[in-house]
Amino acid sequence: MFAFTDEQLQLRESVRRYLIDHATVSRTRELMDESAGFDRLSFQGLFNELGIGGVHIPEEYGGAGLSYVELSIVLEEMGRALYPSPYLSSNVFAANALLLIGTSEQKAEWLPSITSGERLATVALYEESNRSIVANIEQSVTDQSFTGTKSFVLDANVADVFIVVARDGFDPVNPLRFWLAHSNDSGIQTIAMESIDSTRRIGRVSFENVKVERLGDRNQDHGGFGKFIDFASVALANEMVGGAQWLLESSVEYANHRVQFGRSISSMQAIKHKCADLLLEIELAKSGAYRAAQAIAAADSAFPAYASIAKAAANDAYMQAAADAIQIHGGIGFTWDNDTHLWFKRAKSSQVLFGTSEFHRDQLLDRIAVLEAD
Amino acid sequence: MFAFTDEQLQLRESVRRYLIDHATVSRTRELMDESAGFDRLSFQGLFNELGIGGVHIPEEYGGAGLSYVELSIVLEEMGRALYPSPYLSSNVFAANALLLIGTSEQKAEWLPSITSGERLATVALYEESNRSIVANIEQSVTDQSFTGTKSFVLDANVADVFIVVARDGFDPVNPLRFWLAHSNDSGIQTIAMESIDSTRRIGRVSFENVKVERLGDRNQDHGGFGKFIDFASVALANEMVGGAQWLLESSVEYANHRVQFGRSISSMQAIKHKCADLLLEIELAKSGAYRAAQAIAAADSAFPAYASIAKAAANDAYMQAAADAIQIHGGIGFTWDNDTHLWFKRAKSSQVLFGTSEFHRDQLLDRIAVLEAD
Amino acid sequence: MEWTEASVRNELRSFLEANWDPNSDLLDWRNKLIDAGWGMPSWPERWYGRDMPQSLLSVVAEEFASVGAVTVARTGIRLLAAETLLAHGNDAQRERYLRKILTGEETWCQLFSEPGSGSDLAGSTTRADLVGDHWIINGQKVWTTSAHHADFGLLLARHDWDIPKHQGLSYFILNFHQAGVEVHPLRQMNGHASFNQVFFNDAKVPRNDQIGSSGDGWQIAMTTLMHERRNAGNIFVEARRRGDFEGLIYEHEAEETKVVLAPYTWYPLRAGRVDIVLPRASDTGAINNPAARQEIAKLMIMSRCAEWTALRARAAQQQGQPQGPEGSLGKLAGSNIARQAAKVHTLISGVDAMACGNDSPESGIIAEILLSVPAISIAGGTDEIQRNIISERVLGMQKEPRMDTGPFKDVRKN
Amino acid sequence: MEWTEASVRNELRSFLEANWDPNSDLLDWRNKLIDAGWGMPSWPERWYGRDMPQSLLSVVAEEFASVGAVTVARTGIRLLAAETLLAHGNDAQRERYLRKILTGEETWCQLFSEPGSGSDLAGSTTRADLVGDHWIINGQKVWTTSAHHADFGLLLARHDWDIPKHQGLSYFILNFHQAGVEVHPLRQMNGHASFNQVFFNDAKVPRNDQIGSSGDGWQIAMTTLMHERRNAGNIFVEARRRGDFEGLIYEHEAEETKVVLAPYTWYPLRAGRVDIVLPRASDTGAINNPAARQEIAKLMIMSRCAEWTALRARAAQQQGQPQGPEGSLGKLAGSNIARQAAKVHTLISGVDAMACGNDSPESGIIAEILLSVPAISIAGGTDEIQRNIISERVLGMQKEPRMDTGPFKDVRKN
Repeated sequence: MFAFTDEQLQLRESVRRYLIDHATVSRTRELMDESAGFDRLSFQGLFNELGIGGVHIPEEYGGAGLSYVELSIVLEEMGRALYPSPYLSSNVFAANALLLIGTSEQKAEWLPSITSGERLATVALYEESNRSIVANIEQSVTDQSFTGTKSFVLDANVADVFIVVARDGFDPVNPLRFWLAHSNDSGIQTIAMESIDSTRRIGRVSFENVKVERLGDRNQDHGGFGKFIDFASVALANEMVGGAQWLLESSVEYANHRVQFGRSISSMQAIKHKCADLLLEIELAKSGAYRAAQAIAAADSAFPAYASIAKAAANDAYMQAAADAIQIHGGIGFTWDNDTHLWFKRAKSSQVLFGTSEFHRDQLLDRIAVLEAD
Repeated sequence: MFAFTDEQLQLRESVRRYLIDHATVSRTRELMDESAGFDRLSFQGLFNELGIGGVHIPEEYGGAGLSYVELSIVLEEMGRALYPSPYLSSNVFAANALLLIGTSEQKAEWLPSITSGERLATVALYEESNRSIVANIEQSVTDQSFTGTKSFVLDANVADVFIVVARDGFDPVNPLRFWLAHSNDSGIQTIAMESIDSTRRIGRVSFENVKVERLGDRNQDHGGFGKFIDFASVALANEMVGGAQWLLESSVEYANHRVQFGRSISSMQAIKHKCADLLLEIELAKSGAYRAAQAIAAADSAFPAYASIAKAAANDAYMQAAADAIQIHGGIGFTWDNDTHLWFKRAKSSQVLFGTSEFHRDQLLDRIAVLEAD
Repeated sequence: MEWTEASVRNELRSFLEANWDPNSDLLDWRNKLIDAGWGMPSWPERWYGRDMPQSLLSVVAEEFASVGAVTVARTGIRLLAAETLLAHGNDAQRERYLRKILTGEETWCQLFSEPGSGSDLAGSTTRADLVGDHWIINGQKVWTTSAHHADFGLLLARHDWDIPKHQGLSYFILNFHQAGVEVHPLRQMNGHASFNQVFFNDAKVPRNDQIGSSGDGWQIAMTTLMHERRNAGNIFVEARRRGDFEGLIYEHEAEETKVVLAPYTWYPLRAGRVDIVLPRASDTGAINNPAARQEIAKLMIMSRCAEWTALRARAAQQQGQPQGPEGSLGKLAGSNIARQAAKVHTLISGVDAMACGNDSPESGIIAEILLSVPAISIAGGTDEIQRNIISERVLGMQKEPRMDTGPFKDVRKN
Repeated sequence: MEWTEASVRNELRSFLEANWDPNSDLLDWRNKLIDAGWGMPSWPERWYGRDMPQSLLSVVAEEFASVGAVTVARTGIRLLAAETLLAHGNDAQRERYLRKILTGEETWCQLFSEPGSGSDLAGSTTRADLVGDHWIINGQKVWTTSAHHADFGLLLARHDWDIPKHQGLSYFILNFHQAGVEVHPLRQMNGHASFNQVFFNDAKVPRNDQIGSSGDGWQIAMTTLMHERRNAGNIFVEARRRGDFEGLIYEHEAEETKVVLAPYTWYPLRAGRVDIVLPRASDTGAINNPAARQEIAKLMIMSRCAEWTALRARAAQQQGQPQGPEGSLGKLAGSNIARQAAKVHTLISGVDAMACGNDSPESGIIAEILLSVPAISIAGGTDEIQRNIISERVLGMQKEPRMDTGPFKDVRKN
């Protein structure tokens, strides 16, 4: 359970090799200035060459039928390479919403084209206010029509379909539901939001009397939202630990080559011990992220606690890695031409998406107390 | 305002010299095993030789009539020397309760003998339960009679008089009041509590139908308790920064003499940087403690915020100094014969008396928000 | 012969069936095990073993456990001595010492650390001078667990001061039963005295009790330390493995275990007793305090993730990757966890955290935790040393300039 | 003559009464000030000053402020150049450069840091080779504020590679108006380009523009840096001192100030903008979140205590104690505060913390803080260098073994 299989290691290797070839930092820097924000050619290669469009999606919907563990490997490599693409928003988040809540008709309608990369979907979640920790959603759908503005919608600029989170205006219990809206609806307007992380696009999407379709059966999706958020937190955590690892490696490499006062700075305890502490923090965060992914794959009931552990640990490790990496690089690490800041910005944007560490730690205590009581 | 006057520096120097002579660690180690827990002879010297029995107590009550700043200097030196004595409990805490709340008759009756060291007083505060953060006091006095048990009463073993904190059973608003009880009352029983810090005695005192006298006028002492606690926190903070400074100095001295791998460990960045960080933290904590003492002396309305700053900063700096000092000393620092643990234990016991850092930080925000709004 | 799981089970079952009796004498039984090679089955047949691969030892353990059979003496330092003798001793030494290690008749301790060489073990200044047929030992060792009841010690001492420090060390078997050896307990800040100081004043070691050759000391000590690290987590395993069976032999074994484990009783406290945090937080209501919740959660996250990291390392080993310096990562994690646990215990206890003794939280356990945790980041290699190891051996960063490479007599010392 | 507060006020008031006119030409007015010695009254009379003690300068400032009089050009690097010339230049250099520094007609920058020598300034590898009457300069400098509009630079370069590194450095005045000098802006991760890279390709410095003798470079650079540290806090003081007066001269001065201060606009963001934390916490409601309260309080405690520590240091100086390396303590505190501020801003903002630009919290200020804070623990000497200084110079701890004491050509370099 705590070791990857040979197949899993091969998957990691092939994704890494693909991204080394197709997701160079220089290409990423070009994409940062382009409107789509990702490379359609290399993105299509994920489906055509690598066949990872639906790692964890059942074969009947065109996926590879593997588990969340395999998905976590793919995501870690994408995080490591800082690969800009709508994979996370469409093939993971939106696909998960469909998998978790959709009816079999909806899955059959949407998952194959998402899995093949033909259509891009994204989840629209955050409202304009009440977003200091996680989305506190008050908007609702009435008569299959939705009006309201969502922000921090990942890859909104390229989405073919939005999966909107909103309450059911007719339901007295009024839980959170997911609703499908087509991006070509005339009531939808998408504006790009400026993100500190130019390698991942976000948008503000306004819906005005937009016709939406409920995801899932009326009485079936209770608790689906919480599970969706937990799955998303884990996916993000898996991506984040890959980025943290890249930062550590690049810092060690820089330190090994940088000479000051007639000696390598990598021989100085201030630098060495910082790297040792960072390695420990990243290894712990990796374990948290791996364990949570395994728990999803195994439908382990402890999963919600593990999800909080994974996201909180990844947040702290990635941010620490980002800050330390700049510090170890010194002045050069603060320049635009050095690559460190690209990962720093990804770390910061990931840290606040789907819950800060403080949020997850507080949540963990409710969840772990239940576990321990078992 | 931010510099000590020549007179204040002389006061510090004379207290330090006195304690170097009279409060050696070897003497302190002997006292740890004796029942009284302090040296009556050197304690009397504070009054007879140094004249610091009532540094901040008005001359009409036998004091020196100086300010809280001078008191803070004396306390810092006592903390530095780890001087075991009931000075803090009697000459500071109990005297402060009298000064803050007592009627002029009560002051005239009690302060001169406390100031001269003839009588020892102490404040009895903590109840058996509800003491996780600061005292949450529910006991009350009815018909001038008090029944209840107080714990963590400093120097209870030698006190001539207890100043009991309890509510007024007849008062509908029911605020916290201070009440005088003579230790020779037959309803009082004192049991020593074991403290991790053997240089400061604590006791559990049970009161059974003990006749008590209200401190202050019936309608005058509103808010007195809060002020008392804030004053006490600051006094403790001043003592604590002295102890922290001693730990840093002893660590640097040890590091300068300790050789490993053919070089002084004081030349290793791991040790040097730890000491540099510690110096910074201690200097900041000193500034907090000094500023709060000045604010008391100047009756500055910002004082409550400063009290919380002072105690929180002193807590964290002293505990950090204690942990770092042991680490820098290595194995030897964990032995009984090495002196470091004596200060470590004082740091730990002081940290939790009158509020942990978490308590004071939370409190600070209410207090500082008021300040900033000015 | 080639062992298989089935053949191990078969043979061992017949042996146990024929010989195991919970009311037999402990010494008799252990000698039987030793003779049959079932005490240390992975050892060579020549030396009380059966040449069995490590991977089958868990099968052996299962069979012993299923009938509740007691095994050879394994607790404490003794197995480090045995493994060192197996690796570097000569046959006469193995003959003399191995059996009585396994029977438990003779106990051992480790004489490496000195007051002047803690982090820098190779800086040992205990002298070994060869005079006639004896090495004459002078100097002082410290942090010696169980020296007060040891029969023998594994001694690292310096025979040559004119060559670089790692080269001038030799390794000896020191007999405690002699006039030149004095043992004094060393009291710790938490009140325990788990360690000793050992003073040598013209103590004698017969030439035959030198292990290896002069100058091999450092290399042999590394073998001992490798086994120490490998077994560090196993000290308590034996003790916990059974207890549902009755018989005289268990009482004798329990007495032995109690003595050997006495110095280690506070180790779980030193590690912070993470296990009692949540129950205490519930009992005291601290679990509803938002500031405390944050700190408790930080602790739980560190602690769980460290557990999983250890499991990942073990799984990697099981897949055939060699054990590497990642033990240092675990040790460093342990320090962080213990420190955070101390912080949380303090926060949960409030003013109660200053009380100790029976009339204090958890009958003094909390106080003992607070006074024991400072040891964890020092004992067995400080956090600073672990960070050096991690950065150099895992991350491949460079060493500091060395100031101790010349003849040892010229190296600066305490 | 012996200055007193009264004599300063008397003389200065008469001077200002007779000469100050808010509509006068900035250059004319400054030349008047320079001629009268009121521009830099602490300087020697021979060089535009009045030999006035430092302690009376605040009186001068008060008098200028009370009538709103503009003073000589003081912002940016120029005064470091002036002080260095005063201390180490020759009379011809002072004659040529000092006045135009004070009038503001010529601007300066500092050419010390190099890509390969950041923390290790003395490791400079920019070459200075004497050929005939000129030093020929080749190499590269970096982190040069305002190089893009500088007329002159204070240049540290190496003239001798065969002697130890500190001894082989010389100090020059470099004229930017020549073909061998190229300036390229250096873009930072926060989008600003406050610094420049400066490339020298056979750039020329006349022999007369060397300051001091060959080999004096490091010592002279120390003078420049001492003045930089001393004035670090004062960059903004001048700009804030007035603004309630009207007149043409203020507009001209404001233009000048704006250009000079442009590279520094993000410095308050780099420091974490502690001032906006409480208002934002109130506005967003985060002030009611207990976890956020803890972090905000930590920030406030650090920040207040650091302020008071700076005031203590200043008060000690006013009592006659010399300024020491405690500046390093302040710098280290500043790093800690900024990092904690970034943490708090993130916590308060939640998901909003990833947005930047006008349509984001505080119109992009929060994002800029988050992307600027990493610079504070690097610029002007890293935290690691500050900790070295504090431990060695304040605490008296020992230096690390040096690996760079031999001839510079043999020292390991990037």
